[in-house]
Amino acid sequence: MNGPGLVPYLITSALLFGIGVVGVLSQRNAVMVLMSVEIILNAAILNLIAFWRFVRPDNFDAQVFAIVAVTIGAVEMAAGLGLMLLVFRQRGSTNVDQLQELKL
Amino acid sequence: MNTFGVALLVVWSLLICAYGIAVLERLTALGLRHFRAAVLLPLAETVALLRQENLVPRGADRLLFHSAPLVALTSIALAALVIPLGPALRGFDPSIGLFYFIVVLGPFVIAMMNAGWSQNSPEGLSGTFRAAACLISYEVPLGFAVIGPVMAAESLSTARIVEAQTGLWYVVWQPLGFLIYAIAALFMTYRRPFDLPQAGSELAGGVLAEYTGARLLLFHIALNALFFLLTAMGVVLFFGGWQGPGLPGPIWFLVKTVALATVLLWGGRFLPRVRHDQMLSLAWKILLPASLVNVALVGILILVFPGEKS
Amino acid sequence: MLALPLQSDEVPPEPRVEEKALPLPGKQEREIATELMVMSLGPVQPLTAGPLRLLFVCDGEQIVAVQTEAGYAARGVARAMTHATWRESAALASALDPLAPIAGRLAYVSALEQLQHWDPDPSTLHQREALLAFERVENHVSWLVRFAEFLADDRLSITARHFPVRLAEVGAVLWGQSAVEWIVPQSGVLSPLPHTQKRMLEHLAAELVALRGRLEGNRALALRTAGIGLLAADRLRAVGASGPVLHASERRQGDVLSRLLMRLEEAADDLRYAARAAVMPSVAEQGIAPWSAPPGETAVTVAGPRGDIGVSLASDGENMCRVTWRRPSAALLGLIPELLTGQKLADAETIVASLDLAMAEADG
Amino acid sequence: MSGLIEWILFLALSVLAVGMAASMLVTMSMYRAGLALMSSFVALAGLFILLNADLLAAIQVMMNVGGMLVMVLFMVMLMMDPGGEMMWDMKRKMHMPGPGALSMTMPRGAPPSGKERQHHQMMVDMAMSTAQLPWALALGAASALVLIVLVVRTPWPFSSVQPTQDATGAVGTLLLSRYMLGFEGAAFLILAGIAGAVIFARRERAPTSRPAAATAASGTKIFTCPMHEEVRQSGPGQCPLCGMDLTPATEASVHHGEGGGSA
Repeated sequence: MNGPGLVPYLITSALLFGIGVVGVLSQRNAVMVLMSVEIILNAAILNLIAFWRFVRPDNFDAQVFAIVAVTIGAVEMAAGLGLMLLVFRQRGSTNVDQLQELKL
Repeated sequence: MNTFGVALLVVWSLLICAYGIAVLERLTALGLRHFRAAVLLPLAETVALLRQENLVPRGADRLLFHSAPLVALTSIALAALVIPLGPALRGFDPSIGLFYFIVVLGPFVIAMMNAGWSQNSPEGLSGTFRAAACLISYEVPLGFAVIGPVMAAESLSTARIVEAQTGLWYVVWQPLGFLIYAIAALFMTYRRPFDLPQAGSELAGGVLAEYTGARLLLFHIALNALFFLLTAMGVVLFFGGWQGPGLPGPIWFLVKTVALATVLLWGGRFLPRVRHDQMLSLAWKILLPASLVNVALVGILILVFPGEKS
Repeated sequence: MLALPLQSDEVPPEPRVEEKALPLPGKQEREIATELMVMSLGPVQPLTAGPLRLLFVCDGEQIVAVQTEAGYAARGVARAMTHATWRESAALASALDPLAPIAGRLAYVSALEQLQHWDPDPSTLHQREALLAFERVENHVSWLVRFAEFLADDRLSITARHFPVRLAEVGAVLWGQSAVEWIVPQSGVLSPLPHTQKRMLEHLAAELVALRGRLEGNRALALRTAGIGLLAADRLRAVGASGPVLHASERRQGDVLSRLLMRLEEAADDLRYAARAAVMPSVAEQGIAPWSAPPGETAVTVAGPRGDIGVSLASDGENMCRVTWRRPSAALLGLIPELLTGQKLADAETIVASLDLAMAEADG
Repeated sequence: MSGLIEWILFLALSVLAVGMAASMLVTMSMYRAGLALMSSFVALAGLFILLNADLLAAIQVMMNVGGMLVMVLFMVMLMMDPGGEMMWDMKRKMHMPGPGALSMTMPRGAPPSGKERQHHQMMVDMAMSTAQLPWALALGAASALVLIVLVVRTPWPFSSVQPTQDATGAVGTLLLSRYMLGFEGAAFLILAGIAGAVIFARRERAPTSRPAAATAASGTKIFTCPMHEEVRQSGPGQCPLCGMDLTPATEASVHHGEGGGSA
């Protein structure tokens, strides 16, 4: 019996992506939104690694790409949290429905 | 070799190491004259803690409160696997052993934060802030300090790093890296003079303020075992690991580790306790630039004396 | 343990809690605009000698308000003295501050002598001053031992620890076990000090000076103690503080480090003075009826280890009808809230300990 | 045989990863949400190991658990979660049905009047999600479904080759040769991120945050103590009775009724 192939991994990744979308669209706290974005990013990385393993295992470009993606995720989180801290200090809240100043 | 046996062995040796560190700590505090007291006091404290009631504070997050000491111990036990005690004596030797060591210790820090946060008391929360601030500050210099030996040995495997030091210990030509590593190790285990997250009567124990009984004992074991592991890794990285003339490898390893732990514990007692913001500025303004300088120096030395790395 | 001659209906006052609302900063002025934490410390804590409850309101690591609850050690000494005989009151006076029994007793005895219109001769005065100075030094060095524990500085702790031991050796030669018993109205105090002991005192003084010099140049110590807990001299005078805390603010910067150095400096001076004064011969003349006083009023202040301990007495011919103590720690106690507000929580311990409060004396 | 074990491991890890990601959105405490995210990441790292990408698994755990998550938890503690079980306690006291955060949804419609208003306001304050939750759920489910259908229906070009080379060495070589520019770019990005985060998080000491009383303090005003009305002096300072900062007399009398309100 063979182990799980490409498709099961991609399905897991799709489920994670869906959850991430729900979080980004519904969460009220900006930090939770950031965390949901991380889930989407991780779903993408899982995709990358699954494709690497099952389509081109002799070429390590995908892993390099995944490492850069993880790095960018961390930078995004750091900058986002810095921004949130600033907003929290100024407004006393990071709830996205209360930050409506850019709304038309 | 069966996995269960290895696990049991690791847990037992960690317990013994934690006890050894507890004895060493008391010896450095009380002096050699009180050898008997230093040997017996940790045992007496163990018995006392075991007899103590296991209290859970009101409003605590029970799941995290109960799991925190176990998570801490588990992550330490996993980290212990990659330390080479002798030429062929180690749990396993992945090609990224050192990286694995640092990675696996990550959940330990999370466990400490969970412990502080879950107990629902201002003391614990304040201690958690200090612990987290401390964590953010030591991790970067620690990472850079271990890069020195990795560059010299051209491998992340702990066994290879030890073998590469056959001629010359890395501490001889990377003293700065060792110093940074030692300070970061003291930071990480909340040893003096960096014990502010835990000490001070204003926080009544800080992160562990509300822990009593067996759980507190588990945390003490975890912290002591972690200190042993970090000194052991220091020996692997900078003092040639198990290598030495005459005696068998594991004995040399143990002797070196105990000596290093004694020096660290003893040296830390002669500085006044450092405040948390001073810890932060020490880490970011002094240790981090120093560790970058260390990396540059090591790189230059490797280029100038290509024979050294052997 | 002293049996207090309290009558059954005389209950020591309840611990006093300041009922006023704490002035808390608005959300805009805080470092972290989140919830405030309240931390309680004590009543039994190691920072002060005796019980004191401290409530810190913290904004993260910053203290924004402090409340103190004192009175746990209140015994009503002044009140009890009005119900006791003159001789019993001497014991009560020395119990005012159990850490400085000589100062309390000497203040009382001198006041009694003034009521009796008995002037001590200069050598008696000198010897009493020597005793006082010796007690100040003992208090300063034992404070130093405790303070080194808070800093977790073992080198200082090890150095400091042998001073009290050696002082106690000299003290035992001078006065036997209880120096307090030597202070009796209308009487000289002590036998001349052997020259070996005198040399030892001078040697200890030199060691204290050397220690101070070392600590002044110690940067690690300065990191933890310099620049925190600043007290202005004017403010201290306004609340009636005295002693090394005031001197530190007058002659140095007035932070925790300066208090530490000031204590060491004063301890060295006092030791030298005690060594000089204690070798004078005593004039042991006992007057008539030392434990009684004619009607009258008087007030005496002596320099205790934490500042000036004073007593004002009014006698109706048989007993004391009014006794008021001047308690140096009580003056400093009121300063704690303003002193700690705005400081870091991690520094609070050091700052409170640097004041060297004796709660028994502060509560009276 | 090894295939079966691989299937079991895969199923366990993916259920853990997906379940933990979902429970992140369901739990009420943001601290626990952070921990759930961490568990999801660790399970993903396990999946990476199943896919023979050990190096990436280690990097995943280190970056996400060691670094990023600590930032998140720190932030959460700093902002609102006071520690312990407070949210559950509130939920219990308010007798709210349903699991976790799903019971704390944003109430719909206009705020009612009268007695219900307070409860409505409280629900608005406590809600973990916005009123768009049903839309978000639908969109999330739809996108996941579309993806799954696409994944299943696409004929992927499989390769049966087993990766043999040591990934650490290969990736390192690639990073420092062909992808040097990307590597340096990522490093530059991190630097920019550090600078940006520092600038964002720096505390601005705006002059408006000072109490108006202090800036308006000039020598001509009469100052008084908030506690002791009888204390009056012509400049700022401290009260000789209680040591509190003196406030201008007019403002103090205005604010007296509020009890120590700052100007």
